[in-house]
Amino acid sequence: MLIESEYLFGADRDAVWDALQDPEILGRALPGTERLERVGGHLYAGVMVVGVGPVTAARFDISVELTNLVPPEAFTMIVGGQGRAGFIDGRADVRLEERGTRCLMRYRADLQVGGLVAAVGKPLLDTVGRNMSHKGLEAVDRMIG
Amino acid sequence: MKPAPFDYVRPDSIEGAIDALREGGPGAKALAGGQSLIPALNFRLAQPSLLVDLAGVDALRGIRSDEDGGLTIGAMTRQRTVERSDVAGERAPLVSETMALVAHPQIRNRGTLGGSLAHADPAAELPAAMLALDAVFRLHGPAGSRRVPARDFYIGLFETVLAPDELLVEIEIPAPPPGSRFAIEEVSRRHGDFALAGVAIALTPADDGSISDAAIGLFGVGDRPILSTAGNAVLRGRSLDAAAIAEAAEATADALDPPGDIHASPAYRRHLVRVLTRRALERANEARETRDRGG
Amino acid sequence: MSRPSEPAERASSLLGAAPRRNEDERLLTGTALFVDDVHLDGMLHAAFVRSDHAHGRLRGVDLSAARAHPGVVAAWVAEDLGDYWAPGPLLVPPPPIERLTFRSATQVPLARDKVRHVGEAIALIVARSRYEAEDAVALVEVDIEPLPPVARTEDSLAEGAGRIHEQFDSNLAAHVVQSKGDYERAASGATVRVGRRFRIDRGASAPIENRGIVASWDERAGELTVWDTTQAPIPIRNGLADMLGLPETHVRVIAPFIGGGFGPKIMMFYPEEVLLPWAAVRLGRPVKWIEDRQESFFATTQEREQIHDAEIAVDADGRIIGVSDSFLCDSGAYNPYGLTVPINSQCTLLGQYRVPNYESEFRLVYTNKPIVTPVRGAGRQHGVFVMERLLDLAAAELGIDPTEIRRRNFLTPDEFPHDHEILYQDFAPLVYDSGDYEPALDRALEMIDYEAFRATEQPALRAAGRQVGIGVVCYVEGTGIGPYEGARVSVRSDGRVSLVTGVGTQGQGHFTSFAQLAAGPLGLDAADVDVVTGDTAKFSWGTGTFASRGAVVAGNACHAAAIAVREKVLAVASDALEAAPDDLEVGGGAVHVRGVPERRITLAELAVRANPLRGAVKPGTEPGLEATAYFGPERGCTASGVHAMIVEVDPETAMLEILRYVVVHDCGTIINPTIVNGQIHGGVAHGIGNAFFEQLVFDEGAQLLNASFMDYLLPTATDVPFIETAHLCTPSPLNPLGIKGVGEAGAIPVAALFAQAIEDALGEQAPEVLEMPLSPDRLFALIRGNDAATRPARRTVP
Amino acid sequence: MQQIGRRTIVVTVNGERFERDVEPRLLLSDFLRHELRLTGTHVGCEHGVCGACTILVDDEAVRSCILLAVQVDGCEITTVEGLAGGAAAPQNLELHPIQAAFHETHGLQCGFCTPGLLTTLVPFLAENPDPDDTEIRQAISGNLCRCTGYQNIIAAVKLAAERMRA
Repeated sequence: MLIESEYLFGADRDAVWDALQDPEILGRALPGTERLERVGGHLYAGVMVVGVGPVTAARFDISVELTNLVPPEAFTMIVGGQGRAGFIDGRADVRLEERGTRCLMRYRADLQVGGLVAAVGKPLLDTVGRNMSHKGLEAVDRMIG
Repeated sequence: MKPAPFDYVRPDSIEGAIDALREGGPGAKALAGGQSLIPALNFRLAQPSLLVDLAGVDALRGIRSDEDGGLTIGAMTRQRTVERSDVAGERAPLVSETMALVAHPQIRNRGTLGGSLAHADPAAELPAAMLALDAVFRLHGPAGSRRVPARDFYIGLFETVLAPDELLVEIEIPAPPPGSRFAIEEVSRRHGDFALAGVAIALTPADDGSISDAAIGLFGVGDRPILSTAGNAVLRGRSLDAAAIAEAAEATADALDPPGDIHASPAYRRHLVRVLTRRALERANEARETRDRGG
Repeated sequence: MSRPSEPAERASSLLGAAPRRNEDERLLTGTALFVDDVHLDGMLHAAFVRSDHAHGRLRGVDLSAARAHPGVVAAWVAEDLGDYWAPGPLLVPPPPIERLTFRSATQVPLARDKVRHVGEAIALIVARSRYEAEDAVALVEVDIEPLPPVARTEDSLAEGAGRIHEQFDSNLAAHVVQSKGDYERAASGATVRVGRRFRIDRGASAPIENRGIVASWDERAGELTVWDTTQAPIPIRNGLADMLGLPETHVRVIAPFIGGGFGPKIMMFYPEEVLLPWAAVRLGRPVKWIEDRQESFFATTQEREQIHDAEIAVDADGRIIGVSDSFLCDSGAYNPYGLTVPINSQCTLLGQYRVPNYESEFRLVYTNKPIVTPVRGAGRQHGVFVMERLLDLAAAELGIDPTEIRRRNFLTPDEFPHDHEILYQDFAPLVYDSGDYEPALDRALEMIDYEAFRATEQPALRAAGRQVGIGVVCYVEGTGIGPYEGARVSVRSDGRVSLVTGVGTQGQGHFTSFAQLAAGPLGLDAADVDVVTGDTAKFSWGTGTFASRGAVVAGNACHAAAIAVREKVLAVASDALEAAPDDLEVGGGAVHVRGVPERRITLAELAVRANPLRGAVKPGTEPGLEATAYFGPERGCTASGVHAMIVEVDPETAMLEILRYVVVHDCGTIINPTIVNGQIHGGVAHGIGNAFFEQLVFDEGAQLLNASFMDYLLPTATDVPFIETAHLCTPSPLNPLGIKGVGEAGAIPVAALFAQAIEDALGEQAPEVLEMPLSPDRLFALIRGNDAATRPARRTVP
Repeated sequence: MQQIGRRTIVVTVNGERFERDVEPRLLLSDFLRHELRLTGTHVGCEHGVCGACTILVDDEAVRSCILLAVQVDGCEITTVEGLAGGAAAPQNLELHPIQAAFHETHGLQCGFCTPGLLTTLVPFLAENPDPDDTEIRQAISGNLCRCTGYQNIIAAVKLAAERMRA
């Protein structure tokens, strides 16, 4: 699943960049993340729960790594998760651009959901992924604001 | 494909059910007809810790004619019961017509009206019909009752305004203004399948025969049932001629940004909305003309 | 090979009769035994941990939590199997074709160092109930390092594609070229050369009963009993005995009533089939595994994915000069079934036609998807689709009617046996035994009233704005291949007959059609014969039910055994009635002297006389009225047929309605026309699924996106039209009864038929239909001429 | 987790009363097949699509794979075993007219989906004794059959309907 989108933050670029280095805020950007902790450098680990309608049991142990860091312009986020419902594997290239005093985030994420259960719930999970990424960024925006 | 373990209670009152849900915490889940929930349990996509079976609550069942010409249906009334109900057929013909499109008799024999509405599957027929009919849902929670218009009830994919310890209790379908016409059209892969796209329409005429309101409920084309306003804007104040119908269908489709999946691309879904809106409007119109002619 | 000594008409008096089925009562009352109905004391239940990844290195499996879970009796991974761990057998080695490349990799019981498709078994859990076993599966931690998956058939051989079997230098499983004549040279003189790329996607066999195994070990007797949803119990018995080091006499495999097979329930030696018996022996308790529907989408084999680049060359009259075809066939992650599917495609392409020059090359490739083995039709669809489409294209170029170009190219009755000069899947040369094609076409055109439709109906419908089209396609079906089957027929002392054969049965009506074949020579009714199939304790030799061979091969064996019993009946009766065998007649459950009906003796009495308690059985004779016979054809026989359809396309919604469906079929001698029609109906329904409903959709990660009956769409009663059938009979000279197979016929030409009829319906603006299955979505995109719209364009969130 | 309260349920199946302790999660299909050993009800998908597990609960056709055994406490159930007369003496069964019609028209092949079709059709023909082809096709469209192409099933329904009307 490919998600390409953009989001205009209220804050300026430096503030957004700094905020995203905080695992708590970074976690908000990822749909369904219940917990995210730094385990070293730019590596984070936590739990993501994707819950929608009939799907209430998609719980993933996730790891998040930020690489290709070009402060405050760009980074790549690599997400891996494994749970009973299957696995998620994702990679997002993120660019932050200045828009006056605000910051425009452009991102292109490639997300793979896999596994037996995923094969049944995947249409749901896909839709959730699309909808929730936007919600996640709104939450981040509020936190920075 | 066997469910993970859970506990089970069958309270006999609304209050009892709400207490059970509250005490059960986030793992508690209400069980209505179970025709969507139990498949999810079998796939282990859902793993509630407690199921609160509403089947023991008599107060949630029944179909009642209201004095103002409307109809009130208890949330746990089986879909089949609604389908067979003469009073429902008379007072809410769109609901009866819609029921026949919902899955198969074996499902409707267990499935409940409220269960389907609260499940909020965006491809389901009944929620969209409720939008078209401007139904009102009565919810009951620890703090008491509230009435929420169907049009405000759906907020996202399988997402409603229902709180975790709140129940959908009754569905109130207002009496349609005299001369109202209804139609529902859908395209599904097979008989009884969820729709690739569908349109449920309630038309309210003005005294001069023009359209005073065209409520167009869409299903299968978004993350929730959609009340299309674009078609209504075109039709309001106009008579339902071929040009108006075509324009309304076009506007309804153009305003949409439907999702794609393995069964239908966004372009196909949008196209279907155009076709089905037109067909539904035509059919509603024909029904009226026949009735007019027949006196 | 035995041949009947009696005149066929006398011996086979029940051929063509349609008695009601012997098996129905049990099935209708819920008393028939299916595998999941087996209950044994102390029985345990198995569930499998399966891979979520399509391709990856298996780094570790942690079973500790699962083992500690209440109710769990055992949990094993590949290492725990010791020497028992071995890749499955190569079931069908490649035929002796020159310059053939073949690289065999078969499925393993549990993944050891790599996983190669989603759903591949990694660990086996045994618990007190399936519920508890599934609870424990959820507790298993599997550590897989993902490797780049090969999802698309056409990517498998690309430079840099992930290597699925590391012992090979690419994902090529086989490369085969078969040819006759010289296509290139011959085609250079053609009036029309037209070629396209054709694509057929994957489908599931989807019997309503999933697979299942119950294994039970009797320690004291040293005997293993296995109930298995297999189409081929005897090969499974032989293989299990070999793997477990048991004598074949001490392994009993029972295929009881089976809820549909359609190919993948063949002698696959699936991981579950190999592991359950092992577990039962190891635990000393019966163990049951019943595949659930979700598992079936990964763990049961699939078929159909092929991509053909094909060209036809015809002269000015539309006569075929030659065909060239190069295709890719997707084998999935392993290849237990050799070249059967692609060779069927290669051979069946030639169809009912005279093709002087043929150049056909295929590459069978490994991908990270579930395993491919034959599914009803087994590659024949593809050949028919390509050839019929090529003929349609050529006819269009030449401006001749599509039925006419077929007629001009039919092999004629005087050309049989016809040698196509290539090898078939049974290793024998592709030689059609018999056929008469033009009458079938005529009959189909007459039934569907082709001329009237073209001349008046279609123009009238067009004028009324309706898009209605007609299609007519022809096909052959190679059936009834060897090696052999056997049957034992005995007259019991109650006067009834027992018939035992080794093949399994999955709904084909064997309890009735085989009964007819045995009852006829003995002057009885089918209802007088009790048939046993699929129990290795009852009959020890044979292969199984597949390749439309049951009626042909086992049927002739049943008949031959009955003829031999008849000889014995006459010999004993001759003694008893003091009359020469030639003067005796058999009928009504007795034997009487011709013309003297009161000088008679019943079969029951004869059975008792043939098995005396005193006196001696004469040297050189056997006790009992019993005989065993085997039949093995020298090669397969070729059935044929024509399907015709009138379809309406709603151009607005891209939905279809089939208005007429006609099948004219020739499967030689018919044993039971009702059963034959039933086979045709079911095959057509399956074909309709493959043409418009059923598609296994994989994403770029080789993850299946529709592993449920909610999203994998089997045709329902509202999707399958009334099917009108007619039968012609060109007997096969390759077996005494002249039978040809029919099991797969209905499914084979449907895709080609849909393509032709839909194009015809859409008229001049029609897109070319070069792929199957279609769907409303896909057809909409084709009509729009907008291929890009077929898959969800990923919407961006504003 | 294992001790989650078992429930005692009482059901009447084919006229016989059963009282059993069950786990709440036990599917009705498994209860019938494996607790009561009424294996005539078949399981094909366990997500409510194929219809093979259809039974009658209080005379209405429902799918037993998406019902919990605890939900039918106090209910009357009929399975395929209860359709023919004299179930105790299998040799002398008198088939239900729908069963007889399936037999006569070759309305079944492997027979796996058949019990679900029969139980679907009993209430259908009671409610609609003279259905046309379209109504029959729609009535059984929730029952998947992979063998027959449905044609002879439809013939069976028409034959049974005709006889049951007489």
